[in-house]
Parts: sequence; structure tokens; C-alpha cells
Amino acid sequence: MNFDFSEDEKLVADQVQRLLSDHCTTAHVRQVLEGDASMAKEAWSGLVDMGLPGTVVPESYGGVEAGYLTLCLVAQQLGAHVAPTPFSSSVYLATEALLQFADEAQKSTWLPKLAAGEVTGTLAVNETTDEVSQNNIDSIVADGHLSGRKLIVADGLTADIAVVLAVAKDGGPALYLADLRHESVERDAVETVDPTKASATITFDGVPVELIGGAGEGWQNLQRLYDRAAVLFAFEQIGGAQSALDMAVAYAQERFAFGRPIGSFQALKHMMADMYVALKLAESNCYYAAWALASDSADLPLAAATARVSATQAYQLCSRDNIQVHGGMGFTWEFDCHLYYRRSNYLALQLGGLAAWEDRLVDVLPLGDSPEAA
Amino acid sequence: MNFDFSEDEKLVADQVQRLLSDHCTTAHVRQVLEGDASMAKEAWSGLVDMGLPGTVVPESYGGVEAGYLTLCLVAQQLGAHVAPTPFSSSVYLATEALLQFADEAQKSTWLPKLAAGEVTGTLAVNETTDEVSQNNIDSIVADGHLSGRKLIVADGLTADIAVVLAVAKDGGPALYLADLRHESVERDAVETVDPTKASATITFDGVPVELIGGAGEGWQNLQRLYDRAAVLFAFEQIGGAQSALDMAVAYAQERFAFGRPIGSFQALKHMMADMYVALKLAESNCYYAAWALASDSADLPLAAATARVSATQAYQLCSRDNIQVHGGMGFTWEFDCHLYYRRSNYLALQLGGLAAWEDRLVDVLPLGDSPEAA
Amino acid sequence: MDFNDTKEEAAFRAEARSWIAGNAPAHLAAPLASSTFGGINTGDEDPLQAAKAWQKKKADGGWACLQWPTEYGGRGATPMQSVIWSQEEGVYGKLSGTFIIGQGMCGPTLIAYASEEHKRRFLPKMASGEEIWCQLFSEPVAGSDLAGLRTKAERDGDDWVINGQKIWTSGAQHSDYGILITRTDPTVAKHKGLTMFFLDMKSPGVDIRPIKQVNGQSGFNEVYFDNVRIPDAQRLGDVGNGWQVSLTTLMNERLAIGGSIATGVPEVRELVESLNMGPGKAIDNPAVRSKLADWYAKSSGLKNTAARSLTALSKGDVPGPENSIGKLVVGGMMQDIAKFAMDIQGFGSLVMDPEVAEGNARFQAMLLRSPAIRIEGGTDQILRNIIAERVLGLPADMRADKGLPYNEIPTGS
Amino acid sequence: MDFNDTKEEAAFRAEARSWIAGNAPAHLAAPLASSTFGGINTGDEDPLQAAKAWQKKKADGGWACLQWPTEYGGRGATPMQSVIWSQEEGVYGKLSGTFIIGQGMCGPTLIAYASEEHKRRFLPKMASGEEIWCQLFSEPVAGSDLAGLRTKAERDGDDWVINGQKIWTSGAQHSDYGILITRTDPTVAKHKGLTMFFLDMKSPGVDIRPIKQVNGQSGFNEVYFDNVRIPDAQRLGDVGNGWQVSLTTLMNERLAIGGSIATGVPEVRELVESLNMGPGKAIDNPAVRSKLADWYAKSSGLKNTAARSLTALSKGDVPGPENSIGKLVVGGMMQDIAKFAMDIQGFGSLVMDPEVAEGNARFQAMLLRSPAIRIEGGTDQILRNIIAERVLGLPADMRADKGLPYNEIPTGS
Repeated sequence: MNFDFSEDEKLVADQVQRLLSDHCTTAHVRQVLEGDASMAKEAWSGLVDMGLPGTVVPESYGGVEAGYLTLCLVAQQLGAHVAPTPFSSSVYLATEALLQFADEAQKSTWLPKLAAGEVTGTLAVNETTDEVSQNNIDSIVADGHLSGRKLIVADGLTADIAVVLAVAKDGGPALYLADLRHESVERDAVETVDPTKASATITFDGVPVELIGGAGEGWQNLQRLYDRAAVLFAFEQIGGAQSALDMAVAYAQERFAFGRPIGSFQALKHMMADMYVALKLAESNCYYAAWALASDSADLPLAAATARVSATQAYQLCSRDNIQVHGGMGFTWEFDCHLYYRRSNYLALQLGGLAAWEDRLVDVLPLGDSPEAA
Repeated sequence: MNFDFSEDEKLVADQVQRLLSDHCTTAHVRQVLEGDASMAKEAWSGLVDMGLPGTVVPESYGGVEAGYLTLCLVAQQLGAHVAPTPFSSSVYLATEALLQFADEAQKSTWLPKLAAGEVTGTLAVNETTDEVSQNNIDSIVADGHLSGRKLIVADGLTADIAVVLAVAKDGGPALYLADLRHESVERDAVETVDPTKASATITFDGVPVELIGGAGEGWQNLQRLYDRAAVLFAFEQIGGAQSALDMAVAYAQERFAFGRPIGSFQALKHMMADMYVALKLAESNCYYAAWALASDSADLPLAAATARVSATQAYQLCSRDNIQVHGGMGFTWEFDCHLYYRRSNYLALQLGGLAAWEDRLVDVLPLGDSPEAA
Repeated sequence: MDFNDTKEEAAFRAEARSWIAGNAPAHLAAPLASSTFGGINTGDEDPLQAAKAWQKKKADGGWACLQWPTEYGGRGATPMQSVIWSQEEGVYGKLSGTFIIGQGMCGPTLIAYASEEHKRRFLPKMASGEEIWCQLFSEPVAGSDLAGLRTKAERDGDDWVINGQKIWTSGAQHSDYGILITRTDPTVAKHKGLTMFFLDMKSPGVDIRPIKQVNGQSGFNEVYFDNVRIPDAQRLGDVGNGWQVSLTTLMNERLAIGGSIATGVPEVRELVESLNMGPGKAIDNPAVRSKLADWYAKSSGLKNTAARSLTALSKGDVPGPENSIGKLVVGGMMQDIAKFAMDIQGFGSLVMDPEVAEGNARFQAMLLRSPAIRIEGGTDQILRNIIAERVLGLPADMRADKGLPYNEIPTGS
Repeated sequence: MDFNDTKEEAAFRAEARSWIAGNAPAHLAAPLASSTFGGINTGDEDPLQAAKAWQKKKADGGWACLQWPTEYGGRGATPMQSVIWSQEEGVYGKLSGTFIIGQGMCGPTLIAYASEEHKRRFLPKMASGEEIWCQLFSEPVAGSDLAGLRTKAERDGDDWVINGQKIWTSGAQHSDYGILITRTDPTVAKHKGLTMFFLDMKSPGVDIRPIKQVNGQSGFNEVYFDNVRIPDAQRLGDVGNGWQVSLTTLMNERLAIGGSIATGVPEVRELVESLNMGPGKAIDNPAVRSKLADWYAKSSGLKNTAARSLTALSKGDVPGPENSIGKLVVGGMMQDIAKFAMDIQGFGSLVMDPEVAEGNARFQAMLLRSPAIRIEGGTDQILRNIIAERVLGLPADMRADKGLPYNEIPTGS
């Protein structure tokens, strides 16, 4: 047993860290937040230059085939920097859907472009403000053309293509590939708690699409895709949680009240200790999920749900209580606390909320598997 | 509006407080805990001498007719002293059931004896370790005779009579009155987390019983009875919570560590502040429920559920964290912390657990009634 | 114990109700009711003008600052009558937010410490909303540790000269006057060298800069003082006695804030009754029911606690620090409610566009505004300290600044 | 990253498995598996004798204290092999409780500080379970503030004379030896005047009194010392250096306790799969599912954190204070689980009689035992301080005893 990332994997993470420290500072994030940029462009270019959109794409499709463990550490860095790039939508969702479900022709067409960052993709699922289910998908595909409206699509403003969950006219739900640059696609910017995510409502009015994966298998495939993506999003979440905790600790050391650093008051010390504990548990669950993803383990659905549940909890706790540690400064626009708070709440809901993932965890919990901590 | 108890009501509470300070010290409670006594006898005699078992019994049946507000304050004192007496079972449950549902003959027979403390009563409902429902009552009454087994009956070892939920042979559930001194009644002591509650398993093997209230109305009547009793039990709970909090505060003031009283550490101060907040909210909800009970308000079901939910939470929190404040001493047999902890957990489950009461609260929440705190 | 009105209370209620029916801006009722947390909706009207208009009308009718003496623009009413008025005023009460700091905190401080002449000059216009007041207490270096403030006042003839900076000043941008706490002697212990004044916010040298909050609003301000002159006649209390004066203000803050407090419970209840979740509505889901019940019990507990305080007040008791629990309970609860309400809706709940997701913005507004509740007017941590020390009698924290003159207290910089 | 055994690990696992299959007391497997929290069930056999028999057999086979050098009764194994052994030992590991303090804490302290002669004399019999050891640290006045201890050691010729009282000594009643921390100089700062010894628990003047706990058990003891003599040769470390020695012991405590920890999660899961609740089983109830998922995620997080620590240990890293999280997480979680498990069963769950309510006693045992978890071996509050200060680098609490000689520290009495 060796429960750690390799030196090679860590090396890539260090490179990403350096890239983002230069080109994805909170000043860059704020440019997107305040509408002065659509994404952190140099950061995205840097990621593309490093070949990272193709991290898990086979070399035969132009990828670097570095594996999921590397991709997990990249995701952690993106989360730590609240990176406003199309990376997560394009890589964890669109590219992953094609890798898992597309046919050879589709892969040959799109994977090289995605791996090279020439096009970016996303996933379009939700149509209502109820948690998504098989019963509230009204988008329909007839004669190879998609009509319907997706209420919220992450990076939907900038993506070139989308994997779309829709219902076949005479069949069940399935995944389809749509080119968002088509004239019958209309995109409207959507205001959310995290404006750095380039969210859009997308209306399809008879847009030609291709089936990805089996007809009628859309719902199961979506679950499979979510399981895989959940691991990567969980790494973004723990990355962000760590940054929020670091920010809280630094402030508590330098800010004085009553003649002493506020970090010497137990109320705040213990709050940060609890943040650390939540983060540590989530981090360890993420490590296990990374292994399950990388090794195609049968444990993946459980490992993914476990990582997702604890990472969502950890990031929401750390980003919230980082504000509390900062006191009045914590809810000013000027301080960076809200960048983490916004992103934590966005990530908590993308792929479905905590309640849905808790339910999924219990669904996939095999009988008799209730570990004591060993 | 006047949201406070009257001077007369408070006077009775003071008298009870003095009685219990003398005759229901923790030393008395421990005699029952360790099996050296079946109840706190002097305390019970004192309560009887004051006429308190008949607090809400009309004078025409030998009671003192002092009203439910007085009874609530008596309950609070009993809770504060963790009193091991049959008071709650006999007064809030058996007497109350007769007052609400019995016919004139039954009232004339039993109420004077109950009011005078000559006999004590209880309520027998639960038959399994599932939360009670209409579907898990197997005790049956045929030709006026009851057969079945009640798994756990509070004060079942000492009570003379019991109101029993059973199913009529050719009908639905109903409440019946049984004399527990009958030869076909078998009682077995049952070990629980709170040995001071004289709990018993009671087996009825063809015991003659009388119907109380309408045939087939047993389930609704049980709910009505629970609503009323819940208010009184909630007062016992806040009484106990206050004692546990007082004990914690006193210890934190006198115990030193690291050269200072442990109550000066924020971790403990804030824990006790949270205990206080929970208690205060519960107390205020109890006051409102007392008014609803005393004034036969249509709000009673909601007020009772609200008081019950918050009082259960407050007592469990206060009794648990009182142990934490005491550190190692808190889980010794020698210190009194466990008396409150035991009782809080017993009271939390008698009448059904928190989940059941939360459910009931939402059941009876009228549309449009969601108060902002005024 | 009796929850019904006494005969006198019923008569007062009828009078209030009748006056409101005849005078309130009925056309604002609907927009006000749909206000989201952290803002008021007055439809096409300017919120400040709408608020001032209603306040003036109330003052003219004798329904402003009910508990103040009539000679200062009040009605000489009892606390109970004041509450009855609030109940009857209902949704129109949302228009009073602008005046709360002045009427709830500055007013009582003036009543306690200002000269009779000043009281007659300033209180009636404060009551009528013609003049708005703010409170200049917190500073960048003095938040929870309020007494650690730096803003300097130096005597110069009949005036004092003020230099320094305040922060978190609500409504400074439209205030006419403010009460200001300053340090007049840095060489004594920090609580002892403070002095309170009131000042004209249009005085030369006062510079007001709005602070943008996480939710994009700017209810708070920074206020800079550059050689601002205040006549000594505008001093409130003795020189060096500012801390005691501020306690009067802050005690009234607890009353003002505790008086009426949004919890988020009605909103989440409305949501779960309509939201689809699994096979039924969210309200049929046991996890939802459990949380709703707990939140209802908490908000009900606050409401009933307020009723108990009111009874005590009616009997002449002074409200104690136990009233701190309202904000402490609500801050955490509203964060939980907002998170939960969005969670059970999933990804779609992030959409704020009211055309596609009516009512959703409510929870997003709560999500973005509720962290501030746990901080403003005393952090959760300070409130727990107050409860522990002043209600439960537990010992104070160890003090690093104990016995030190203000200018020798460690500041870390 | 690889969760599979290496070839060497697989070979070791096979060897261990095979030996266990041939030697373990198979007739105890069923009763041991049904042990409730806070006690072990060995059927008709005396638990202590059963434990000693298995330990001796392991020692004879070379499977005791695996990581110790062979000359001291160990196997010279790696940390990873030690974990593989634990996994394979499975339910029989419950028999080791009696020896954990000796082997996990006293042993490493002897290895670090005892003379070679003493190591060869005492360690093998500690490993084989023939001699049981305890740890005499806490005192009535020195719980969280361990260094505030009072028990006095005074030099008298070649001996030291001990007077005082220890408390919370697990297993003192059947221990042969113990390690003991004492105050040898009350006139210096409290951490500086301490000295560590080991002693024969049968020495004249040692008086052991069991402490009855809330759950009725007496795993802990008070130990009184009345002029007990200890030869100076049994001193561990230098005079005045006892605090540093104790840190060795306590660091190993974290490893010993963190090594295997009951969470209550398997028990509650088993319950909710069989319990009726409303129209279905409890596990179909969303409120139950939500809690079960959270608890599972926590226990899984602990398990995976332990696996990470093990990897670090295999690479030669020293385990840090981050391992404190296990007990902190489990203490609160088990209290929640016990309360919840009983709550969803209602009143009937209070019945402990196994004939009517099989398995129920498990949750009652947890309810009565779990408060102790949050206290023993470092309270939740102390653990949060350790994490905040030693892992996150936050400043220490203010110290009322800072710079004071021990005998001038305020004690409140």
C-alpha cells in the first residue's frame, strides 16, 4: 500500500501552482467577478500550454495521458485559486463524457481539439429550480434536432460545445453533443452567487445534435459521469477550503484586539481547528476517491459520493467561518473572503446538492461495508 | 397581555422547591438509583400533603383546582430535582386521561383517590422497540378483558392503576383502565438508562378493564393526551436543564486549571452560553405552551410540540455538556452529572422521541403561521 | 398569564389600526412585502423619500417614537403600546429602517445626556424623520474591542478638534447628525480616556465613503475626520466618561435590534410547501420536516422570549443582556436556512433572475447577507462572552491590556 | 498511489493469516464480536485470563509488539506490517485492550529512557502480557493541566519517597508495574520540576481504589502513594526532565489510541436497515439517510487519514499532532449516533434486557460511555488547542501561570 501521490504528480501540481500564483491572483479573479473579463485568460492559456486539458486524454487523441491522479492535483490547485477558467466544465464534464461514452468518430473529431484547448465544452442538464431528476427533463430530440431550454449551464457563456441531457422523441433520456456556435442556439447570461463561473441559460431551437452513448442510457450515463466528475470537483473544493483556512489563520495571527492577536482567543482557535478537521477528513476521502477513479475501482460510486459529501461540507464550513474570523472586514467587497464563499456555494450545487449526494452515498453503500476507522 | 406566572402560582412553586430541597436531594435520588428505595418517599408524601396530585382535579372530585399553570411550575421543580416519584405518570398521564376522557362514574371512582395520592396511576402504550404507531399495538381487549404485553411502562413497578392503549377485538384502538393489582397482571422490572423511573414490563393475561373515552378513538385520544402531557414533561425538562446548567456554572467558577478558573476559558464559557440560549428558548416556548394548556387554546397541539422539541433539545444539551465542563469528574458515579444525563435521555423518549415530535409539529403547523420573532 | 389584550390595550389597538387604515401608503404594501433580506422594495418610489414621507405623517399624527415624551415628539406611550403599534403597523414598519439607529440609539442617548435646549431642538425632528442620525463608534482597529478606538479629540478653546476614522457607520451617507465617541486621553486605561459628542455630519472635514459589501450593497460607510470642529456644548456626558455614555447607547441597541428580527423561517416554509422533491413535495420529506420543526421552534422561542421581556418591561424591569440571544440565534439559523433551501433545489437554485426563479433571490440574498448578521453589532463570540459573563456570572477572559495605559497596549504593528 | 499489497506485504499477510488460523481462540470469535462499547465479551471465560492467554501465544509465536526489536520481545517489523497484522487479527484484537497502555505507551518510554538491563528484564514480559503496566499521570488537580500535578518525590539516599495521589489510572487494579510522573521541585516553573520513574505496583504504600463510572464500570482507578519508595535506578530520564519524558509517552498515546477506534457507524447502520419507521425501514427515511451518509463520510475520512499517516510512517515521517483528530471526531459523533439511534426507536429503546431488545444495549452503552471519550486522554477543548497551536500555528492561550514558580500558581483554594 502506498497512499500518496507520486513525485511526478506533485511536480505537475507545483507547476500549476506557480502558473496560477502569477496569472490567477485574486486580482485576476476580481476582473471576472466585476465583468471586466470573461475568464482568467493568461491562466487558461498557461494551462493549455502545459497540455493540461488533455491530462487524461490518450496520446492517440492528442492528449498527454498523464492520468487521473495528476488531474486531481490540478483540480486542487484550480480550486485553491478560485480559477475562473472553463477548465472544469471542459475537462471534467465534456471531455470526460466523450471519453466514456462517445464513438470512435466523435472522439477523433473532438478530443484532439478539447485536449489542445482549441474548443471548450460543458454539460447542460438542469431545466428547473427543482433538483434534477428523470422527470423534469423536457428538452427533446426529434430527427436529430434538439429543442428545449437549459436553465443554468456553467461556463455556458464561453463554451463551444455542450453535452446535453435530453429526451429522445420516442425514447428515454440520452446524452447528445451540440455545437453551441450554431445559429439556433441562444445564450443568456445568468446571474448567480458566483459571477466568475460564466453561467448561462441556453435555449436550443432545433439544433442538430449527435447521440453520445446508448439511446435511453442517458440517465445512467449521467450518474456515471457525475461520479467521475464529483471526484475532480471535490479536489477543487478541498483546494478552496485550504485557501480559506490559510487566509483565516494568517489574519488571526496578525489582527490584534484587546491587546493580543485574535488567534489567541479560544473561540476563534477552536473554530479554525474545526475547519481543519473537516478539511482533513475531506482531503483523505478525496485521496481515496482519486485512487478509485484512477484505478477504475468498483468502489468509485461510493468513494466519489463520500469525497463529494465531505468536500462540500468542508468548503462551505471553511469559506463561511473564514468570514467570521475576519469580522467586519469579512463581508466587505474589498477583502477576498467572499471569493471563496461564492465559489464554495456554487460548487456545492453544481452536480447536485448535498442532500442528493448523501442520498446517493447511502444508495451505493454495499451491505456490510461500514468501516471502523482502522 | 401578561406573559408571566402569577404570584400565587410562584408561591406554590417555592413551596415545592423547599420541600424537594429537603426531601429530594441528590442523596435521595441516589437511593432509588442504587435500588435502596423504590421512590423518594418523603418527597412524595410531601407533595400529597400539599394536595398537588389534585392540582388540576376539580374540587368536586377532591382536587384543589389550582389550574394548569400551577401544575407546570410544580413540574419544573420536580424536573429540577430529578425527583424519583410517581408524580408525572400519575398526574400528567393517568389523572389527565381520566379528566379528559372518562365518564362520570369512572371519574367519581378514581379521581378522588388519585388526587389524594391514595392510588397512583400510569400510562401503558409501547410494545416494541419501534416508535409507537397504530400498527404495532397487539394488546387486545375481548369481552372486557385485556391481554398483551407492554414493554416499558414508566413507574410501572409502583403504580396501582394504568390507562392502557389496546385494540378492541372487533374494533380499533381505544384507551382502557386496568387495575394493576389484579392477579392476572405480571410486572417485571426493566433496566433502562434511568433506573430512578421504576420502569416495568407489564403483562396482562385476561385482566378486566373498562373503556375510557370512545371506542375506536384511542389513537386520537392518545395524541390529545400526549399534547397535554408534553407541556408538563417539557417543564420537567427545562427544570432539569436549569439544574444541569447551574451545576456546570458553579463548577467552572471554582475549578482551577492553568492557574485560573476553567470558566474563564472561552471554550467552556461559550459552551455554557449555548446551553443558556437553548434553555431560554425552550423556557419561553414552555411558557407559551403553559398558557395554551391552561386556556384550552386551539394552539395547544402546536404550542405543545414546539415546547417539547425545544425542551428535549435543551435538556439533552445541558445535561451532556455539564459532563464536559466537569471533565473526568463528570463521568464518575460519584458526581451528580449523570443523574441529569440519565433523566434527560429518559424524558426525551417518554411520549415519543424528538423525530416523532418534530414530525408532529409540522403536522399541526397551520398554513401561513410562521412567526417572525416579534 | 394572559395573551389577550386588556381593555385599554384593545382600545389602543383599535385606535392605531383605524389611523393606519386611513393614513398608511397602501400602494406600497405589496412591494414592501416582497422585499428581500437586506433591502426594501418601494416599487417605483425612492425608498428614502417613501420612508421620510411615512415617518413625517406618523409624527404629525402622534405615532412616532411612541415611548418618548410628547415634548420631544413622542407620545408618552407604554412599552406595551409601542409593541401593539408595531404589530398593527405591520409591513409599513419596513420603512422605518432608516430611522432605527437615530430613534433607537441616538435618541435615548440624547435624552439621557443632552441639554434641555438640545433635546427640544433635535429630538422632534429625529422623531419625524426630517433629520436622520447615525452612530460613529467602530473603527478599523476597534471592532469587537470597541474601547480600543483611536479617533482623537483635542480641546481648542470652546471647541474640540477631531481627527481619525470611523467604520461600519450605517446610513452615514444620508445622515444629518451623528453621535461620536472619541479618545481624549491616551495616557490612561483604554476605557477611561473616552468622550462622547454629537456633531453635524455636514461639518467641514467630514468625509464619508461607502463600503461595498459582499452582497453588492453599501449600507455601511467609512467616515474620516480631518480637523473637524465640534463645540464643547455638543459634548454628551463628562470628559472621560464616554464609555459609560456609550453603554446607554448600546443597551438601547439591544432593544432596537432585538425588537423585530427576520429569521428566514417563513420563507423556507413557503419554499418547502411548493418545491417538488422526490415523489412528493419537500415538506413531505422527513429531513426537511425535522429541520423546519427545529427552526420553527427556535423562531417561536425568540418570539416568546420577546413577549416575556415585554411583560418584564411593562412591570418596570430593565431589559438585561439576555436579550442578546436573538441575533446570536438568528445569525446561524439564517445561514443554515439559506444553505439548506438552496441545497434541496440543487443547481437551478443559483439562478437569480426573478423571471425564471421567483423567490429564489430571497435565499441568495440571505446567503450573501447572513454572514454579516453574525458580526455586526457584536460578533457571535462577543455575544457568547456577554451571556457567559453578565448573565451566567462566569469569569472574564484574561486581559492582555489589563492595567495598561491605552498607548502601551500591544497592537501587533 | 496503490491500495494493493506489495509482493512483500502480501507474503507477510499470508503468513499472519495462516498463523492466526492455526492459533487463535476461535471459540471466542462470536462473543468478542458481540461485545458492547466499553466492554469485551469472552463468553464464560474470564476476560483477563483470555486476554493473557492469547497475548502469550502471540508472543511465543513472535507476533507480539511487532515493531519492537526482537531482543525486547518484538519482531522488528515495519509499521505497515504491524497494520497488516491488526487487519488479520481482526476480532481477536479486542483482547488486546488490557495491554495497550503498557505496550503502546510505557514500552516506548522504557525503550527511550530505561537502562539496557531494565529493557531486557521488563519489555519481553510486557510484550507477552505476563506483566501488565499502567501509566500514573493525571491527578485530581491536574487533568487538562497535566503539568500542574502535585504528587511529590523526595530524595532519600538511593531511593525516592513518593507521596500523593493519581487518578484515571486505567487498569491499575491488575497492573504489575507503572510509570509515574512526580514533582521533585515545587519552587521552579511547573514544567521544570517534574521527574519520571517506573515502579512496582505491589510496593508498600500503594493503595488502589476503583472509580465507578456512569456506566457502572470501573476501568479507572485512584492510586494513593503513602511514603512509597522507588530506587533511583528506576528513574526515567534526568531529574527535572519528567515533562520531556512524558511527551514521549503521550506522543505514543496518540498512536495507540488513534490506531483503532470504534465509531458507532456500523452499529447504527445495522439498526436502520432493520428498524421499522413509518411506512418502510428507517434506512428509507431521508433524515436517516442524510445522517448516515455524514457519519459514514466522517468514519471513512478517519480511516483514510489513518492510511495516509501509515504511508507517511512507512516513509520515515514522525506522526504529528494531526492524529489528534480521530478522538475529537469520534467523541461527538458517537454521542450523536447513540442519541439518534435511541430517538428513532422511541420509548422502547430504553429497554436494556437483551431478551426483549437485542442489540439495544449497544446504543445505551454508547450513550453512557461516549461522554467519557470527549474527556479522557485529552478533552475536546485540549485537542482543539493542540490542533490550533501545533498544526495551524496559532498563538497560545494567555497563561495565568506564566513565569510563576509552581508553588505560587493560583489554585482557587
